[in-house]
Amino acid sequence: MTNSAQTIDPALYAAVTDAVRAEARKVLESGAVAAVVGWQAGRRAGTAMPTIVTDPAKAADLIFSPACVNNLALYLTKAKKEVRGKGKIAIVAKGCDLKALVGLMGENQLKREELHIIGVVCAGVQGAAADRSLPLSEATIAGKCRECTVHTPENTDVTVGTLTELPHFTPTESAELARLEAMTPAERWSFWKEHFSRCIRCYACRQVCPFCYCEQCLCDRNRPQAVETTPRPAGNMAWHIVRAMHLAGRCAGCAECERACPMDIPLNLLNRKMARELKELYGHEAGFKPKEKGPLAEYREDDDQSFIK
Amino acid sequence: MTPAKNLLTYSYYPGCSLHASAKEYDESTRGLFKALKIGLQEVPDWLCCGATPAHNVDELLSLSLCAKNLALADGVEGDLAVACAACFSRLKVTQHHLADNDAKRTQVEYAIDGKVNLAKPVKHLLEILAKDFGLDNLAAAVHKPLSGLKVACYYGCLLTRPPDVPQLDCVEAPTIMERVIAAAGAETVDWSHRMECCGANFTLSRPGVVLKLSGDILQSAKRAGAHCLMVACPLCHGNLDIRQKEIEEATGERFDMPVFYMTQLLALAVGVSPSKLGFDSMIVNPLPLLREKGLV
Amino acid sequence: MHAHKENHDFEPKIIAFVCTWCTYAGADLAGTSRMQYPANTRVVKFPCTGRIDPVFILRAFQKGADGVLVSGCHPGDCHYMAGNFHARRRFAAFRALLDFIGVDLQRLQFSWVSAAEGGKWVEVATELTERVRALGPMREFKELEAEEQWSGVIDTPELQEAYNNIP
Amino acid sequence: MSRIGVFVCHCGENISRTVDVEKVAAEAARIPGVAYATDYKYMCSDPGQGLLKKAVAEHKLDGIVVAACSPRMHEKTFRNAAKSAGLNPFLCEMANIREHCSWVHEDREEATEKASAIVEMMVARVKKDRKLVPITVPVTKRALVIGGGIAGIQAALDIADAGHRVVLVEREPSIGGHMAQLSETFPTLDCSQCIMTPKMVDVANHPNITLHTYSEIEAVEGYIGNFQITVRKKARSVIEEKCTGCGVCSAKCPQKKIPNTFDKNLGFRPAIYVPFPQAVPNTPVIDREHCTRFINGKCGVCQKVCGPGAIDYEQEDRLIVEPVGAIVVATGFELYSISEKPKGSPIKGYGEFGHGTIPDVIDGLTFERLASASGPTGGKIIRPSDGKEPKQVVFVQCVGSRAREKGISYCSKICCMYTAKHTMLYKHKVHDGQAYVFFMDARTPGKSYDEFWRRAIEEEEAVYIRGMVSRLYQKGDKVVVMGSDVHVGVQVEIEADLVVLATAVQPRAGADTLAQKLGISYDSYHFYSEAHAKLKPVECATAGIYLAGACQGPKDIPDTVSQASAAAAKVMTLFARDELEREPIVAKVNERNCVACLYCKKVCPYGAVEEKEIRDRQGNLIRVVAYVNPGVCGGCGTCQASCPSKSVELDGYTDEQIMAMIETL
Repeated sequence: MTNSAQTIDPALYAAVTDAVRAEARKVLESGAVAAVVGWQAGRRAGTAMPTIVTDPAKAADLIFSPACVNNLALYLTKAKKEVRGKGKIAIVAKGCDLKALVGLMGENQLKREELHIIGVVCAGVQGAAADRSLPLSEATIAGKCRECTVHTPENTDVTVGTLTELPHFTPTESAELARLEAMTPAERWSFWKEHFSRCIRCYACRQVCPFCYCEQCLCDRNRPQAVETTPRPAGNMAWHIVRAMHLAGRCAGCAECERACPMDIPLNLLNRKMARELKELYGHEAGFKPKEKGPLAEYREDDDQSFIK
Repeated sequence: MTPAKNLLTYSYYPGCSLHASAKEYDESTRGLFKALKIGLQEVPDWLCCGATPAHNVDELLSLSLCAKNLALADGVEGDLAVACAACFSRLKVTQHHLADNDAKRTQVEYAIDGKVNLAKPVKHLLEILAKDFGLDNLAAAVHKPLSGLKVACYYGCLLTRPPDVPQLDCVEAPTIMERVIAAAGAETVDWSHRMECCGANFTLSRPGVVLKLSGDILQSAKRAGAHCLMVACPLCHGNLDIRQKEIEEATGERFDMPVFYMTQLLALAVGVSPSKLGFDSMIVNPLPLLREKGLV
Repeated sequence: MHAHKENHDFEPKIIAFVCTWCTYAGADLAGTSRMQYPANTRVVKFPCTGRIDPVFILRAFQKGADGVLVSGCHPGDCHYMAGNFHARRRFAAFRALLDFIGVDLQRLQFSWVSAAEGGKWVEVATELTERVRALGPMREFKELEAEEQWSGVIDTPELQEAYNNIP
Repeated sequence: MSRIGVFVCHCGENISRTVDVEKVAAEAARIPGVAYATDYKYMCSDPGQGLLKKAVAEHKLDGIVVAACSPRMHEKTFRNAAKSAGLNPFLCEMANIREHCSWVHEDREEATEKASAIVEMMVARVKKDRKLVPITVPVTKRALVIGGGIAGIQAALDIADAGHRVVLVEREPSIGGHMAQLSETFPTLDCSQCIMTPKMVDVANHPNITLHTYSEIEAVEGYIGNFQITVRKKARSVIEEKCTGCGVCSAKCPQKKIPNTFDKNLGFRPAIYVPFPQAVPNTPVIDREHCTRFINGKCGVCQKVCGPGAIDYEQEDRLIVEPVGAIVVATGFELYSISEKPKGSPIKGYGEFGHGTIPDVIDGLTFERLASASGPTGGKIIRPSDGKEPKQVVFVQCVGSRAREKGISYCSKICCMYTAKHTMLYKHKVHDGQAYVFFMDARTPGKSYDEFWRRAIEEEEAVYIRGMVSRLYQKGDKVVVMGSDVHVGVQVEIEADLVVLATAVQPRAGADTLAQKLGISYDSYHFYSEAHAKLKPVECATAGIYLAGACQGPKDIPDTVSQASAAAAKVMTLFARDELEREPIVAKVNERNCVACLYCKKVCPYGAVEEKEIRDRQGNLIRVVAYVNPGVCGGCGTCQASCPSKSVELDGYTDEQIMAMIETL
């Protein structure tokens, strides 16, 4: 398998697909797991969708391709979480998905021993507007994948695939972050105001986030109402600030919120910014090992307090 | 993974002594680093570090001298390697002192008309050998193990002190010299005066003090059964080597204790020709001992 | 001290979220010591800075505060041992977020004021009031409150007239 | 609609001088939900309170705002008044218009406006106030004392004498602790064992004390008044109930060369032993690590010679559960060993002092054993290396203590006095000997302490040299001490026969582990933290747990005993009531919404949050939620601010109350 200078060889994904199918069949046949959460081909060519396979014969339906954008961790805590009642569950996870799984373990939502994690080596997935017939390239790869540091998952039960040398992609998200940081506060305010004003409060970002697993969201409460619920600019601003704050130190960086947003609000910029701040302040990074406490649930006596008078 | 070759490279601040009375320290350092394939590039136009006198007379001057040297070293690639214990101490003290004293720093930067580089890592040769190069790699490079040679490692005052400044090793009970020379196959002795003062520059003003203090050191080394001393400081070397005859006369006790720079012994072990290690400039002739141990 | 009252064009609303053990007591001490400071500050008492949710700060700005002060016990003095340590991290993060959104951080002050620091309370409250007074009203959130979107946009004269005619 | 009463106080003229109180009352009356508003000269006076009570009845008030001074001043007063008027006291709030308003502003208009704003804020709050009922917790009148040194013994005896049951747990085979090792005690030089052993016997004979020696705390559950302690009773291999303490087993044990740790390894003991002759209980224990029977199965002498048949090689550790209502922690100290750097400790070693490598360099406790009449030498001072009587002894103070660069910055407090004592004991036994002491400062505050120290110098001729020691080394059969005399300004070298190091007092190894089990906090050295340095010196921040002795910080015997009695008094205060009542400002979990992310548990400084399983009637687990134990909760509210879904709420400071206040801006 080689990648030409500009594109990522689809063979890489084909090899992973074969290995995922074999592993899924094995663990289903042996009864080691009750179900495998993975992706299967979508109805339209070049697409993929999440699936839950319980029959070893159906293991061949599983695929891994640049269209496998969804973070499947979501399916264990929210949508389809009833599947966990059946027994041990296998789940196919890219590096970014695995960080979400690990985060959920740290938050007492998942137990490592109840999962069989099939890590997949991932060179990247498609961006939202990509032409699905083309291999991954500068033009088609998702923003988050351009600066990915977790191509190869660790601490899995099995990891399939081999990473080859990848083309260099322009780090668009970092560049955008730097651009924003260079602005004056007033400029940043109008940037976000413009974006948030478009928000229609469909809460797709919340639905798709593996960490938004609360039974009742603070923002839906009316006694007291902390955040206005109508899609007016004031409430939108509050919603997005609260959302970013609640994910600070927890977000795994899968960028599903941004992908799911119908109004194209660059939500992952907020997540990325908070992740970087917490790394700089407290050395915290979402990783492959569950942490007992996140950066905002622990402290050191000598934490920075230069901002406090 | 095979050990990386040619990766280590350092800027080098020899200091005045190494260009004069301690020429053999300089020669053996260069020889050793060449043999180990560690890059060493001398900082151009370096100045005196101020040594022990400057800071007693004019603090600003002593800090500025070192600051200037750090600024000069900035132009040369690699961490700054220093051989002389006093230069090492002064450079480290300067960085330590200016790091949390903005007012002083402003003064110094005015004096040297430039920025001070507080971030440039200043490393003693021992640190480079033990930590960067690695003791295993050092041991692997040894052609002629110093077997049978009992060495008393002498640290003197400045290598590890004051606490928190040089951060070379444990302040009062260091082992880095022992570890380095043991990697070259020598045997080290456990002795009491490893960290005592040799009398330093009283050697000119009050030689009596030096005779007493250096005498104690030599006695202690001898008591522990050492064949020789190993040092990392030109001034200590001077007191222990040049004054040894006088000490013998004063105490009536014969020592015959060659005083090596650590690089001389290490270079010998890794196969540098003895003729290039300046053994002839030592007052206490080391050759009988080295011959006896089959090392030359 | 009977300084004459200065008239300012703008008097900011300052809300102070303070812990009951240190800063509230410090503010009490400023009172018993008859120290003087601008009358703009409204104090909301909490058991501990650890109880202060960033949402409160956000809500305060939305409800018209021009400046927010958050103050509690010095590190190590927390009545609950660690509440202020947790708060310190939470606010460091929240501050960074607000900054990134474009909120002027000069309007948000954090401080440690102990029960013995009546003078410091006065200093902190005065400084923030004067700074915010110079900055002028916190327009950003207030303007947002007034803005409508979607069906609420009154963008034709007819709509405007209808809107004006609402009794 | 609520019916709030607002009462604006003039406070004589303290408020009314700058605040137009009538206007404030008038404006308050216009706030929706305010049924009654008035002003009065002294609200806190009897007539003022009467006015309030009368208004509650007349206007059927369901909430009260008293606009007056700081709640820190009179909240209790007015809540009591509200209570006697039949209102839940937590429906009464104070608007602080004195300390926060009239006293700090001079402009009448501004101050009046601010006072009205404060009243409005508090009215908004009161509308969201909920009735709260003080929490009562039953109290188990049984105490646990951890540690059987002088602190634990004193605390146990005091509590037991007051008529309460006490469980005393000691890690070693005998109680007695360090005090049992000492020779004579300062400043009176009375024999330590003479004053200690009667107390040990009292413990053994006290009907209210249950003693578990050779035992450790395995687990701690529960909270003030209601702890469940699991004690691990380590296998002694001797059945306590059968053993008569005749000592034949020890006498006949063929393995006799085991270093005696009680004697600081100066002498030897057999594999089945009592640590010292006056041990309580006088029941031996088999040291399984050294016993031939346990090493290769080839002995069994003790079992054969034991008349009562008390030896049980198969005995296993036992776990005993003890319900108690209060805990006294008295785990004491140990001396810092300078020869080796404790693992994972930030404290740096003292390789240059040669302790552990030079046999004639010993620590203070070893000297105590040498000087003790019941010690391995029978009280004769000799050198460990060759048994000769030392003629020059150098004592070095502050070894490890007050040495920031070595990792300990505190003063160990007892060393100045015990070193002075050592020089005296030495002089009393070796009349022609000379003692030297290197010291930084002599710290001798305490009754008759300075007199004692002066006696060491003036009468017993100890030579005190002010200065530090840099290095010790062996030279022939002497130990050379290199130091400085800063008074004279010279370097000093003394060739000593014996060197005694007063090494730092440290908490017991494992103090941190025990603290984690107990849920109490400790400092960077692992000394346990008291709740308040001045006003709560024996309480832990964790309710129901008290500290005694050196586990909290270095202490001498008198201070230790005082603190132990103080801790005992605290326990008795707690036990004086059948139920404990506390302010209901505690967090509660909304179990319907809680998703058990347990952020609350992670941040709780009190360890008050537990996981709770919700099960259906068949006992099937439905889900797990967080549960806040109201007995343990301190009421800081950090959990609520950390809870993503706000499923935990602090009573008295709910989001609704706070938000309502913010809304009035």
